[in-house]
Amino acid sequence: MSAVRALFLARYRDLVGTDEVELRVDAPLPVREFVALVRARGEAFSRLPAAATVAVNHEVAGPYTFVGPGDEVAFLPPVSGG
Amino acid sequence: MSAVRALFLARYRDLVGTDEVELRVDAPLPVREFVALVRARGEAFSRLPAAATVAVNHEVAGPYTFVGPGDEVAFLPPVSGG
Amino acid sequence: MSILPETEASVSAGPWVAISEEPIDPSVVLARVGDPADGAVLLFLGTVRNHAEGQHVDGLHYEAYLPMAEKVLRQLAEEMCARLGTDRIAVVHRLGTLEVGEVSVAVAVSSPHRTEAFATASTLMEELKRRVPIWKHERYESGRAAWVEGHPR
Amino acid sequence: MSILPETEASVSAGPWVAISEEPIDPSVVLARVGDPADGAVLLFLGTVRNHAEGQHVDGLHYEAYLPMAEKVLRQLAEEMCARLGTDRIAVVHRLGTLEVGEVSVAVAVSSPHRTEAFATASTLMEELKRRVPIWKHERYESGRAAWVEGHPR
Repeated sequence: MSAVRALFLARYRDLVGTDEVELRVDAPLPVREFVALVRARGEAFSRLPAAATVAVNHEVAGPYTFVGPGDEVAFLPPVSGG
Repeated sequence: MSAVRALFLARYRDLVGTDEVELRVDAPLPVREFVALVRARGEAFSRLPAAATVAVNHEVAGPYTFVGPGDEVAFLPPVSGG
Repeated sequence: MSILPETEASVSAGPWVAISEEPIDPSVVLARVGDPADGAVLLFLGTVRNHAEGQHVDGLHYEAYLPMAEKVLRQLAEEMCARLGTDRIAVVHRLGTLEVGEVSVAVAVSSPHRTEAFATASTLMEELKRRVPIWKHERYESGRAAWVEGHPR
Repeated sequence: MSILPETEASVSAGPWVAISEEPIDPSVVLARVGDPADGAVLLFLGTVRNHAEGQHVDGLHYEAYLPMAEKVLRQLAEEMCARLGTDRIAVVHRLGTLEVGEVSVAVAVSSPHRTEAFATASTLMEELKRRVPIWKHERYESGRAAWVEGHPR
């Protein structure tokens, strides 16, 4: 399988109108480019901040962390638990 | 009545062997002198520190606070509640 | 004949303060605070430890100079209420004989935000240990017993 | 065929960590900590306030990115245990719909002396609010509802 799952949490889910999409990715690419790919999917997706915090496989990732087939990338608004 | 009650708490009670004595005091005198009067009552009383903390009528008193007939003077070891 | 309105007595209850030989029930102390305006509730319990200064403790006894202890503890709780801006503080200190693990003191505070609740409970405990005339008499495994004076830490 | 001794599993239980839709019972969280060596027990409860940023709040909903939230909260509790030197920490966060006054988060810590208990519970809450992927969706009296992001204080 060559898909990456992109998840949208809380306000980001409301923003894009879905909680999950799958993107075909043939080779690993940096988070920064992956986010650009997601934002290019259409008007709703372009509302996501270009510098949104993302977690790759449940770990906060920097812009140059690599994302590849089978990974789960979550878009996380600033948290407000407690 | 011209008596002042002197109370001995916790370790000070064990030290002097009683929890209370009454002292005849005709005119008000400073705590400092009252403590000296108590310490002069005998060997057991002389074991009380000359600079022991005392409370006059449930309020911590300095050495020059006046003590007079009807007052209650308590000798308080360093506290250890909590 | 009273000219005060009947509701006068319930205007402000003040903090809840007690010194007692009865075992302390933490849930009762907790229930004395809390308000729909509060987002934070803090409960501190002091419990009897099985060791002190390298010695094994079997149990202990608390003695108070009761009229002064009650007065000072109430003054202290009122000072903390003034700082907090509400009366949602409860504090109770146990007297008498306690075994290891029993609760010797309980403090509950509620407030809109958590930082004030932490600061208030912490300062109240610090001042209680410094100002309230209560003394601890520890019984050691060795059979010895001794008054504790002051607070090494 | 196992070559591990049967007691292996009980060597260290670690902190008690939970994220759940069930209402939080403070006395259950409190019961997860405590030890004969401990002289201090601290319980912090976060509760739903009836106001936020000047608006009247009717209630709220908590959502988590669950697998990550559980992982981060456990890591955080383990970091605090390492600092404390024991595993006597319990933390639980509520999810789903909550009314004003309900408990959203509970933290319990016990330790030999009170300063570590206060510092640990306070730092744990601060880091939880900073790191754990959970979001609050507030419903206002006005009928409006909104995601809360970050912590103004």
